Amino acid sequence: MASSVGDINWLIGGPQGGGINVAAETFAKALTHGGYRVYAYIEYHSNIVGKHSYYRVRISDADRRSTLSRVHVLVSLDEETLVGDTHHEFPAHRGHVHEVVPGGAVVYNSRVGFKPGRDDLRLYPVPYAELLELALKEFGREAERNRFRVVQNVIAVAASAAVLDFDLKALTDVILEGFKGRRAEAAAINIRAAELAYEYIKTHFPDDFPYRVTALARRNGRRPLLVRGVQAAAIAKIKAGLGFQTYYPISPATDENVYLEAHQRRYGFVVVQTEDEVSAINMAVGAAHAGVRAATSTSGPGFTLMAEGIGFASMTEAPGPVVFLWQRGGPSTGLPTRQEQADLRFALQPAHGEFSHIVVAPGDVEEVVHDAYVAFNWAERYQLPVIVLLDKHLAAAYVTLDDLDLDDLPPADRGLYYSPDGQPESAYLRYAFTETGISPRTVPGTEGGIFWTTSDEHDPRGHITEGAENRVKMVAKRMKKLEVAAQEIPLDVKLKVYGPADADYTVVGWGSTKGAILDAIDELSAEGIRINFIQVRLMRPFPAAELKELLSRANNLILVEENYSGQLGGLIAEQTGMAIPSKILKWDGRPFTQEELVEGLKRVIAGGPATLTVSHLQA
Amino acid sequence: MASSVGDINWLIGGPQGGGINVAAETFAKALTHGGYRVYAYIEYHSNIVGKHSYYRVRISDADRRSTLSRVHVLVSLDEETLVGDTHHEFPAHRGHVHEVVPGGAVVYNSRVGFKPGRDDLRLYPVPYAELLELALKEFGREAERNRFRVVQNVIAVAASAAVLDFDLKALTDVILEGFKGRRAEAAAINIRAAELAYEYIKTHFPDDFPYRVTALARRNGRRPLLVRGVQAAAIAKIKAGLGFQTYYPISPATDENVYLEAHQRRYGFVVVQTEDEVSAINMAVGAAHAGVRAATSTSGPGFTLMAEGIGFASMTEAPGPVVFLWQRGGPSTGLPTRQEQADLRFALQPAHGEFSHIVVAPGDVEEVVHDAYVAFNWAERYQLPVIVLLDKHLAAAYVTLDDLDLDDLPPADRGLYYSPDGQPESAYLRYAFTETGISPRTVPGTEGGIFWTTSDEHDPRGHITEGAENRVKMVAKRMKKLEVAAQEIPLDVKLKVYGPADADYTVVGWGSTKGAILDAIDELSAEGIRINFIQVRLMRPFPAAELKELLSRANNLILVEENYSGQLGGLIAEQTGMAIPSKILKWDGRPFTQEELVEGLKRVIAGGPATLTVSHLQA
Amino acid sequence: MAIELKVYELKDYRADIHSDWCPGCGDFGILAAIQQALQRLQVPPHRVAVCSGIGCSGKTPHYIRAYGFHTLHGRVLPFATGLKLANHDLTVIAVGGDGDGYGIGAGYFINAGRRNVDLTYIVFNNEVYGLTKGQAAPTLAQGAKTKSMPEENVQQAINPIALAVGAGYTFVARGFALDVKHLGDLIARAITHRGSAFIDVLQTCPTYNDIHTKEWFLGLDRPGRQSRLYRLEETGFDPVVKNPDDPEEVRVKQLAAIAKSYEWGDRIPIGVFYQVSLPTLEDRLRAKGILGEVPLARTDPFRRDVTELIEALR
Amino acid sequence: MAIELKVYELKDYRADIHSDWCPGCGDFGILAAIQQALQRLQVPPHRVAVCSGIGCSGKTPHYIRAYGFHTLHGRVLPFATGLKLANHDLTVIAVGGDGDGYGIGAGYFINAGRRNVDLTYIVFNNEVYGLTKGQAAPTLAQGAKTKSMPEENVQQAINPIALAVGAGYTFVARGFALDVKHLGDLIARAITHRGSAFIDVLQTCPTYNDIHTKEWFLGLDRPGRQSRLYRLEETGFDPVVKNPDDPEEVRVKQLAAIAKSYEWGDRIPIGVFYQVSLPTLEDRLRAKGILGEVPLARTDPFRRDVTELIEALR
Ligand SMILES: Cc1ncc(C[n+]2csc(CCOP(=O)(O)OP(=O)(O)O)c2C)c(N)n1
Ligand SMILES: Cc1ncc(C[n+]2csc(CCOP(=O)(O)OP(=O)(O)O)c2C)c(N)n1
Ligand code: SF4
Ligand code: SF4
Ligand SMILES: [Mg+2]
Ligand SMILES: [Mg+2]
Repeated sequence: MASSVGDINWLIGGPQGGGINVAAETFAKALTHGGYRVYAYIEYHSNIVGKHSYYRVRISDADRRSTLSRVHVLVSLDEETLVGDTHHEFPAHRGHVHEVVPGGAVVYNSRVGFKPGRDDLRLYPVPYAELLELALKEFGREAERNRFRVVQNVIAVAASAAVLDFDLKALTDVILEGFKGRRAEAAAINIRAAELAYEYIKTHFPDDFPYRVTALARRNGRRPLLVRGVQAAAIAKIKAGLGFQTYYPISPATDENVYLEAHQRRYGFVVVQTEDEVSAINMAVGAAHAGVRAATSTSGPGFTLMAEGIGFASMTEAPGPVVFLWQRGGPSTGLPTRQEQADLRFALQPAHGEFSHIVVAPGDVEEVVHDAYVAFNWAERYQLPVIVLLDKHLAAAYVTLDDLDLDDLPPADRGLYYSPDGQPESAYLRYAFTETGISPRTVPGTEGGIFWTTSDEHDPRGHITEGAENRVKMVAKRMKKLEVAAQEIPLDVKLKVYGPADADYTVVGWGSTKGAILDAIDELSAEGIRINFIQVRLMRPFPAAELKELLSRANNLILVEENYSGQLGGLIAEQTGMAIPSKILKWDGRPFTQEELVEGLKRVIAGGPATLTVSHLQA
Repeated sequence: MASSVGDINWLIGGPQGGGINVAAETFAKALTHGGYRVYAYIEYHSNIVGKHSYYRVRISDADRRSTLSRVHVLVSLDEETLVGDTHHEFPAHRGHVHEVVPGGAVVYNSRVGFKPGRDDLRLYPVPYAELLELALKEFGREAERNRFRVVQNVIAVAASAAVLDFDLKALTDVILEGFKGRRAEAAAINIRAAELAYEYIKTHFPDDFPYRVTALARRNGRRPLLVRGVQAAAIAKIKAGLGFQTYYPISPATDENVYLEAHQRRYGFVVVQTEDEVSAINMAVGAAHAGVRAATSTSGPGFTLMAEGIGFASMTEAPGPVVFLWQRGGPSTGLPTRQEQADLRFALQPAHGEFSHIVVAPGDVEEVVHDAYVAFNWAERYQLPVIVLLDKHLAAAYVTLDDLDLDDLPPADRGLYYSPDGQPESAYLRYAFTETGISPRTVPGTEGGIFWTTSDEHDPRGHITEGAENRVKMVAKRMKKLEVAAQEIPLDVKLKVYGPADADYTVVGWGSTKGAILDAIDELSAEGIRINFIQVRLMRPFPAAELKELLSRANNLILVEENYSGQLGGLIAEQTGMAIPSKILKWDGRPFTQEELVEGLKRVIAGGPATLTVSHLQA
Repeated sequence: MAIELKVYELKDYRADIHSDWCPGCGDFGILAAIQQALQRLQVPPHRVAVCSGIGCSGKTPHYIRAYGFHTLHGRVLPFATGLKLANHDLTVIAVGGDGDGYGIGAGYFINAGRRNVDLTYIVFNNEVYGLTKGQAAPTLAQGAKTKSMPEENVQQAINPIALAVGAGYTFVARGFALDVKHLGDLIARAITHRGSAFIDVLQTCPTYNDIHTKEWFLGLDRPGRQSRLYRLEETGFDPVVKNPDDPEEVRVKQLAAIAKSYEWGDRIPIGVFYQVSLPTLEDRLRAKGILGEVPLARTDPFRRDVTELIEALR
Repeated sequence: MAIELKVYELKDYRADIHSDWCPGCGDFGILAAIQQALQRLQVPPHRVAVCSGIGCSGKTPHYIRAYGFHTLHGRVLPFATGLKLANHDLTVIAVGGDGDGYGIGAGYFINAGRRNVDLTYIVFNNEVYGLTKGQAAPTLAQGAKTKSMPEENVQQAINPIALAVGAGYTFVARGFALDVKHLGDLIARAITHRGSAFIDVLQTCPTYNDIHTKEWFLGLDRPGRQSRLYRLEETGFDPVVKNPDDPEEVRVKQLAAIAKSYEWGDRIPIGVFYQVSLPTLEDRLRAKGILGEVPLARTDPFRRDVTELIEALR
């Protein structure tokens, strides 16, 4: 087993729709199989073909949960990856060369006349097309060079693997796995191209690149998982007994839905693509009332259209649905494929009036599994809609895990049912007043269990009434359920604390920034700074008392969020009356890298400005 | 001129759709013409015909801005008004007899076998049908007794006027005015019926009822206005230069729209009834971008559907629209015709992501006029949507005013325009970065002023870009406009303070509770309690610093709101870090009466519970 | 032990609550027709779910003894679709106003036609927005002005029958609220029809619609007092597609239905305009092995083994 | 002083920005056709507003030198309606995808037909949701499966032409994205038409739609390589209502249009299906004295005297 690789950041860039995902994910998988822990994340445009996309793969022998700014190996599939789009009136970026560490590698097509503009790089010009031609020739398929153009990606990846001295076989094994069924014939060509590229590097360049990923042995003999949030969420939902899922296509939620669609036959649930999100939520509410576990998935623009249906579900005390809100850059259509944590405030009050619902925000893949699963228990136990608040970062980032542990999840809890046996039908009150606010339900089709329900204010039987006394009690009944939930939900699902209890600095954050925060406090702790992290998970009912207690004991509070206004900070102030004096905010559509956050925290610790804006540019 | 009448509360109850509005408003107008100050308010069901409705008219010689619980004269058009609907499984009310003060009057149809169940009332059984028959006979139209059934309402009103010793002529004059055009023939019958009823009381009952409204002289010789919020809003909008109004029918916003529809021809603006609220908002955004002053009006359920369009308007920096949100009881369809102040939180963040918009909440008819008017200036000056947050109480309550003063309103401010003269078209950047965040606009059709706009993140020219640097600046630019607005909007539009600066108790509230709060602190002050009122008007940008200053100087803070959770309290805590310890909340769908609030405040002052629930029932 | 054969009577479909519709409202007729149809078909009340939008029409479920869902304005079809797919053993009836269905709900009206879920959708077409006090609904003719409107209607009316055929409904009919027996028959046929059945019901609103009144429909204003309504089935009109796989027959029958839908004024057809038997969405999902015979709501999905999903990620 | 008579060239309608559509996308053809139509009609670019929904198609306004409004998914018609009513001097073109228009926007598609506002609505019908990576759009046939779909489509397709006629559009046509000249003619006719003009454009999406490809439309897969498309105008089909006041002629022409809309497969008609001249909403508002000749956006409404309104409250 090799010694620690530390952290190596590999970045591949190229035009959207040109196979960059496959290239990066193939490499990430090979690394995982090789025993490394990877954290891989893609940036791409809301475009089908042509715009600049890049994929970072962070390679480590320890678990990392964030991306790095500094690049050790840059692999470019096109010129824009190197120099950016600075010829535009309003350029969007200036390429990635400036991100490469001194002594770092740049692998690129030797046909590109590349002038790095700095002399501390190791350049690896590789004749992509010529190597492809060689490979094709061996199979007598030169004529199909256009069809096989995408194999140049494999060449670039294999070349970079050679630079890093990564085991070629580990790479080609994964390539082979990727070509199943009728595509198998292409595997040999790809593998041959990889070999040629690998050889090319080994032959033409000295084998002394300082960063190396000479394969590690596998931990406990088993291949680890490479998993991202959309998969984790979907698997947890299936495990939770999902019966009915609706969706209208929208990034970044679509992948979860595509995954579920592919498995509906196997597990016997139904996925419906609706005509819009209004339909998606209302169908799901109908299904929930009918007695199945129902869900829908969307992002901000679609969620805004679900507002009405969420209020309706809550008013009628439907046992669901569970709404998966994968945040992306807003407002409005915004940045469809980019990261932001700016829907918290809206998720807390997504429609007019006052009603009960639960909002939970997992911070990593393990919590995604847990929260996606228990959300269905909550929905049925408390008879209300539950929002699981996720984001593009969680959706897209691949992380290495040894396993997904579903055994510790609580059993299914379907809440209270009314049993009609022997009682006259008139005895059943769907909205009976109870101590907990929860009224036993029946499932339509049950004899003796007929009920009525309406989005208007209603009496215990579910008929419309505008009486003042009933009104006062019904509102309180519905809201009471939240208090009960607050009592019953375990503390560590509400809040988590990482790091020393008596730290000098306390970071407060939520959701997917968790990874960068943990990595950053690791780094700072190693430098001797005593810093910890309070992660807020349950947003509604809000753990105000528990958090206040923690915050009052903390020394210097620092809020970290990926939005403009510090929404969690506002929520904490509202709920606890405590303002967090320092804020590190980022709203450029990209998640914090570890360095950006470390740098930000250091500036705050050094007495920097109260509100610090971090952007991709400044790192 | 007669001496002070103090406060007299007249209440008429009867089935919906039976002409109760006309009856009460006729009487209210007659009283106003007679020199009284009235405050009149209706409670009714979301139903067309038959359910119980009642209308209170508070009669005073001083300006009052709230209703009273205690009734001096109860006029009943049906039995339910007397005894309630207690025969139902879940009764909605128990009638109004219990609200009548000792010695108060009950006017009712002598055909109803009414047992008051208390012996301190003055009963005025009146033979409604017989009197109608007499009147019809005089005109030879007995055969049409069904058609003229509704004249019984006039009989009941006239009888109660007689009880109160109100001038019959003042009443019949208003009746006469009510019958214009082809309905004039009915006037005589109505007037005759009124006379007969008046005579009937004067003949059959002693003329010693302790509460009397013997007509006052008119102040400064001119008839005062009797006006309600929907009219005030509509007139202010017309005055402000409204060009385009869209709506989808919904209570309680419909009346504003009906008013505007009736006047579009005269003033040359267009009102469009759309297919839903999504269409209403987007049409209005289109019109705003086209360069007209555009607006739409709705209530909670419709507003929830406008969420998406509001985010869009803000993202594209449309110079509007102004959205009139007439709150009603929620959540969901809720209580369509009842009062609640529960949409504040939602109005502050009505869609996903972060964007700038202004939210203002007038508290009385004068402020409705002001805010409805200046909202258009703000929309164009800051190029963002503006929400005017009103409610059913403001919409429906009639109040006596001497005049509506529009002369003090600021001139129209259309914000910054770009002038293309001489410059190349490429010089124009619709979303140019400026110090204030405001970019000069052009109106489509302008030569040399072509621009693009998109709900995606965009560059200064309005084309899509996902570049990080542009993103950071564009978000900040759009949000900057709110800071500028916060600086420019005058303090008294943000906050108002009523009562002594050094009071022992300070009520904090917003919107239409203002009337009850002012009336209640008047009453308490008269009892020697030193109490004042901070009215929060501007909800976004929130006057955090100004309010914090005021609150820190205050002694005992008491929050008053008509919702379940104390939404303004939450907002204040979020923005200032200050929690208001005592709350008086009401969410039964009815506005505070003066007594209810006085009672609530007294309990708080006496050291009552921190959160006090007030309901219609408890008063 | 003898099996008790329960026979449901009309009263078994009546909820124990008073309606708050205006006296003489056509909605009473539609309510009675629904109850008659259910009774005729002997669907046990607890196997029925009646869903509605918001409006006067939206109050219907409260008056029927059956599971009752009074949902949101314009959203009844998505709701009913979700309910039905979750429990396909239920008889699902969706009702709503013309504003509800063709105005705010137009997108759902069209898109539900694409699915052919086995449910019955009944639209109460009174040409006005009843519950909001008489504004023009999308079925009111351009230029018309009811007593509650300040101006004539500037927008054109849509043609519900033509749209339903164009959208793909497999059963398309029109009824009259005051011809309860005939309407009850139509509703029974619609319920029996496998697939999305649509009935536009001409409904009188004595409070706001003073143009198309009971008297007008029944022709009481005409010299011969001859009803303006006539029954398609009495004219030999054949709406039923015999061979659903024959696109030509489908096209001819659809066009005939649309052609009929343009008749208005002196002669107004009621009855079935179009019917075709096609696989329902449930059938298609079953054919794919996604949906089973047992309704989703009665399956036990809590013992799923997801190991294979996790292993696939290695 | 001589008046300068400016002649607009094609390049005057091109924005100075590169498109990001996939190579070979049919959208390029539609873009070119719009530009050609505007140039042919010599509409000054600053008098044009191009509005769009969200999707690949939604990016169109950015590529045209004209006021460009890239709005929300499914909302382009309400937006364009508001814009047009506020400034009726503008030439307003609304564009969007088939998901945009017939899925999420179906309610607005139908209800805009009721208004007959003078605008042109062009739907890019590629049978898929392009920008979200190839899911089925409401125009994809039931049972079809494009390469990006995991399963066959379980929902039926709608018929846009039939729905447009049923909804009341006064100009209804179909074009083909790759027949730029013909499409340009159609768009020019649509712009010239006073009222709501609707064009469904068969648009190839080489990235996701591998069923209805350029080759398929042009019949390159057929023995005689004969195009599947034919032009209605070349068959003597007469879509134009001569006497709009004759309900019989209107009905016949509408039915003929709908009948034609069912043709699909071996022979697919393009061209104008239906056209009638009816007062626009603007005309109706003008007739009522609500709208004047001067567009609202150019009136000066800041000197209004509201005294009479206030006095009426006394
Ligand atoms: C989103 C929303 N907008 C508006 C309303 C107000 N509203 C209640 S009923 C109704 C229309 C009723 O008309 P229709 O659907 O024709 O039913 P009818 O009363 O005529 O039976 C409207 C607009 C609402 N409840 N929800
Ligand atoms: C409310 C909302 N839901 C979903 C989306 C995501 N979305 C973007 S484009 C699109 C569909 C595009 O399909 P289509 O309208 O056919 O246009 P095309 O890309 O095919 O031109 C969707 C669903 C969105 N932007 N807004
Ligand atoms: S308003 Fe019309 S539709 Fe509504 S209940 Fe009354 S009569 Fe019926
Ligand atoms: S995905 Fe299809 S519609 Fe979109 S740009 Fe590419 S080819 Fe065109
Ligand atoms: Mg109706
Ligand atoms: Mg499409």
